[in-house]
Amino acid sequence: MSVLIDSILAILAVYLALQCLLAPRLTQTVFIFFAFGLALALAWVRLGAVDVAITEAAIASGFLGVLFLDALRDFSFTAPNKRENLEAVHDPLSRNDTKSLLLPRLALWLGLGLFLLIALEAVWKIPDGGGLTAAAEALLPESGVEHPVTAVLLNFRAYDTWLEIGVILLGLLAIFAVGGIKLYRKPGVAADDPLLRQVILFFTPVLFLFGAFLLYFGKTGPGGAFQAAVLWGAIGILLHLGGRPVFSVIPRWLGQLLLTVGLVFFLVLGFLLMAGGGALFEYPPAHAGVLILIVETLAAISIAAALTAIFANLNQMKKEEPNEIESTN
Amino acid sequence: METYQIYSLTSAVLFVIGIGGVFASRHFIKKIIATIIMGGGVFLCFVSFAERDALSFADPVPHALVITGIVVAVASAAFALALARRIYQLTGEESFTNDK
Amino acid sequence: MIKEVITVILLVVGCFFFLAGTLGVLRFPDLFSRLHALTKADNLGLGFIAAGMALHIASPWAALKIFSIWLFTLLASSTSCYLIARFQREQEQSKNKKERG
Amino acid sequence: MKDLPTSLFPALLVGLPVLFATLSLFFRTRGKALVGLTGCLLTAGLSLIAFVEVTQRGTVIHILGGWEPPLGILLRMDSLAAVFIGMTALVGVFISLYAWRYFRAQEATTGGFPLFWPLWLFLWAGLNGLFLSNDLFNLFVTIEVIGICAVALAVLSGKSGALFAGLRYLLAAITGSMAYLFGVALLYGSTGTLDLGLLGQVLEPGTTTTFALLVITLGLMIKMAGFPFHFWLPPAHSSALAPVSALLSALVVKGAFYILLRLWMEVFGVSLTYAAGQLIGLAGAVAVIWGSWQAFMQTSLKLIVAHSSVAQLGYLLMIFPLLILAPGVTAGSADWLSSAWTAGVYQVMSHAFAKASFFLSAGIIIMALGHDRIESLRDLVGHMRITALAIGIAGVSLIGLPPSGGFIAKWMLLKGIFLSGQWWWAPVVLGGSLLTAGYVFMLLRLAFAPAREKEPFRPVPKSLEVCALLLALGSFLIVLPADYLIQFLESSEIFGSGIESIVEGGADGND
Repeated sequence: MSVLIDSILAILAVYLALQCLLAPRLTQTVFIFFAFGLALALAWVRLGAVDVAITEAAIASGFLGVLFLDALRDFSFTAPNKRENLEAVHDPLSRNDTKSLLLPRLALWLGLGLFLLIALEAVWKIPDGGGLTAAAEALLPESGVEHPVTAVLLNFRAYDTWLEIGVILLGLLAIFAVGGIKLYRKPGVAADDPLLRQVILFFTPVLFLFGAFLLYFGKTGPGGAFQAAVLWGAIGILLHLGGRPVFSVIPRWLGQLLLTVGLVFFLVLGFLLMAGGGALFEYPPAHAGVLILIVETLAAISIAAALTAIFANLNQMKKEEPNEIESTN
Repeated sequence: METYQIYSLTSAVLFVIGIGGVFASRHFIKKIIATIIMGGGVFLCFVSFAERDALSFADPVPHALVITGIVVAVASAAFALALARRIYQLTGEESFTNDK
Repeated sequence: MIKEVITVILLVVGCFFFLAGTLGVLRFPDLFSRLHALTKADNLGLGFIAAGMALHIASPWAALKIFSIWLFTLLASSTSCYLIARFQREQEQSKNKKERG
Repeated sequence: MKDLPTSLFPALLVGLPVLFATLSLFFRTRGKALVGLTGCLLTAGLSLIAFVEVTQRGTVIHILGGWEPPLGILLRMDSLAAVFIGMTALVGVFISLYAWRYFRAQEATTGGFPLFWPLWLFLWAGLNGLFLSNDLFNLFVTIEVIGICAVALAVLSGKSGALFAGLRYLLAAITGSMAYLFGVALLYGSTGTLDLGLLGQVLEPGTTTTFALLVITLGLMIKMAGFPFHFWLPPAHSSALAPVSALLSALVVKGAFYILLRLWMEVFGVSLTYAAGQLIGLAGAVAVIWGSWQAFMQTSLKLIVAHSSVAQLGYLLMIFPLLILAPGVTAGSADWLSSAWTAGVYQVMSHAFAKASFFLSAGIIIMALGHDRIESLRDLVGHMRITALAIGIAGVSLIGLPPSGGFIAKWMLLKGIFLSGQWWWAPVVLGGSLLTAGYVFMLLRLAFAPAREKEPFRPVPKSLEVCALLLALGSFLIVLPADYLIQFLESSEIFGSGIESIVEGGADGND
């Protein structure tokens, strides 16, 4: 029975991935992408990875899907007749004539088929490495938290997590570098629709509470900084869509503080611990729980701010209005 | 067949679909989505091994790696999307075909 | 025993509504009736499934959580349905204006 | 590895640039540049102190969080990492100084590109993290940091050409890192560890290992623009701003090469075959000839320099066939290993200095002329003596004439080739040098030619020219401590090692 469910789920994921890339219209691609993300999230749950499922559903499918959806307004949604020419596929990331490409295309598909066969054999014949479950279980009491995934993320491999928070900030900086963005624009008109306004007003505290819940219970069960951050980021996105862009309301320095506080506090705490004679991110076991909670809270704030800012910036890149003001940053 | 094997085989298929998509699709957004599908395959691979190595709980290390990996992949995809939208804003191009 | 039977019945009814909603999305002719099918039938289906699960788990906290899931989905889907419908109306109106003027 | 002396420097080398990068975000244009430059200078100073520390104490480690591998992550600074970090510091500090003056000079028209500073500091942190990392997954995170920074820097000018090139670069980079990560997943699944040292001990040959080797190599080849995957490099490098082009070609592509070298030599020894080495060497050889020829055919200076990068990276790949020994040869009897390693390290260093200098000079010329078509280089010597000198010196190092760093690299490579008996690589090395000489002398001939008409050479700050010249001189000065440097490098375990092939030879097919 369980094999059946898993097989159906696996086939569904593959089917959706193929459909996503083969769909003739971009709108379909994006909506199938949402479905693909949900199928993957179900697969994570089946594999016992609830944390990953929440992250996948929230960030990879949810947040990224929203970005793609927002992009649709620009690309083909406004011009539905602009179809993707399916016949002239194959573009090896380089400029190319679309004509007379039968041979390279054939070679590409043959190569991919061969590659797939080797890949399947490689994952089929994989020797059992044993993993690190036992090691993690043995050291879990010293980590200050009870949930093993949180222990790995925030303590055993805190360095990776710190870099990852940096990568999100970096993603935002990179989007600034693209140009044509005016982040600190004047507050727009508030949503003209009473229903929308009420719903945003209702959801803001609910999302905040639920984020805080996930953050706090990350200590003992699935949840944590990243999942909470997406919910808090959703508040920012909702407010932005409702005509209250957060970053134009708060002063500039506060915005920058919100964006960087997680990364900087994480690092400075690490440096302080180092000055105290330990290694970077070496939390004393007695205080590890509290320190990790503080780090997680600030990290969640920073990530939420970064996600909001990423959405707000991408949201302004419309074809209709070419950039009038260069990035003020 | 064990549960994890179903998913690890799927992961290889998704990975290859993703590669094919990056090379063969033309629209920027499809290329970006193809990289996400590739990533999905890779992460599925990690998590399927975590399920195999479960004792009293599933191996937490791959879970943590995958969470990190998803966030990193999303950050780069958002950046790629920004590039694509900016190109469209400046030139009206949606793919590499007419790029000089 | 009776509890299990009721659970199963609730789940089956929920699935039926989901199926009906999905069929509606696929088969109905225009956006408004599709939205109707999607939000009404699916929310009803979700409600039945939530009720079935709450009965199955039979703990007041879990029941509360499941109920709030249903409530939030209800709110979110009705709002988004409203927004999509409004967008469509505005599009049609502006189209009509263009055709007239 | 756990009993090696610990040191705080590895952690500081990653943390300090990030601290300054975030600090600089709080300032506006001028302040950002100032804070950024301060951060660069401090990081460079710290790198050099850390380098000295390694020369004194040998390999040092830093166990992050106090959790030992395999559960935790370990930073390791051996002499190879120290040399790469020192090189990054030296090249980086000159490029930073140049960038500061360059952006100041253009501030009125362009806004001074203040975002350059946080991005460059993040890039620096990523590079340091990469050189120090001893963990497969952490390497993935660092290459992603580097990749995002590199693309963001490359599109900083905001022109549509740069954006196209940047998007192509980014897609290639993401594809490469995902392929790499797939290999990591398979390795973790089959061994249960991510630590390079432990992996090298427990990894067993088999289909999975070979496939992991294949995807990791492919992924890193995309990242370092190895031959069939070089398509993204010339447009991205040539359309970026001058200091950025210098950073990208001098430092960024070396990161992927460094990982490739480490993984091949430390981890994948069990499943590498002689044929695999030959194959990757072939990719390098094709890159040398193809890149040099393409460079020869270009008509704008930055495109010449960018295509020349493809060729120079090809030389790096050509050391692999020398390091993977033919069946029956033991590492003890192979006396060319040290030469091959020296060739690799010197090629990395001399290319970093020379190519950075070349791109900075190109930036100066664009600043003076408004474009970089090479026919306008006529009478460059008359107008900008220092820049012409810098181009000449850097060109000589690229060709590999004595007494430049490039000469040591190519000489050692040839020595290794002949000692190992793999003579078929020799014509490639010589041919590549000849073609390089072709385009360098073409540039120099134009630089000395009398001007046809009065080209409007606008005045350029002298300090910019001096920066470019100092970098070019650097590619010669690295020859002086050669003996000492090689002796120092030999203190690391990896330097001078070779891989003894498995006799029966399994499935292979790299690249």
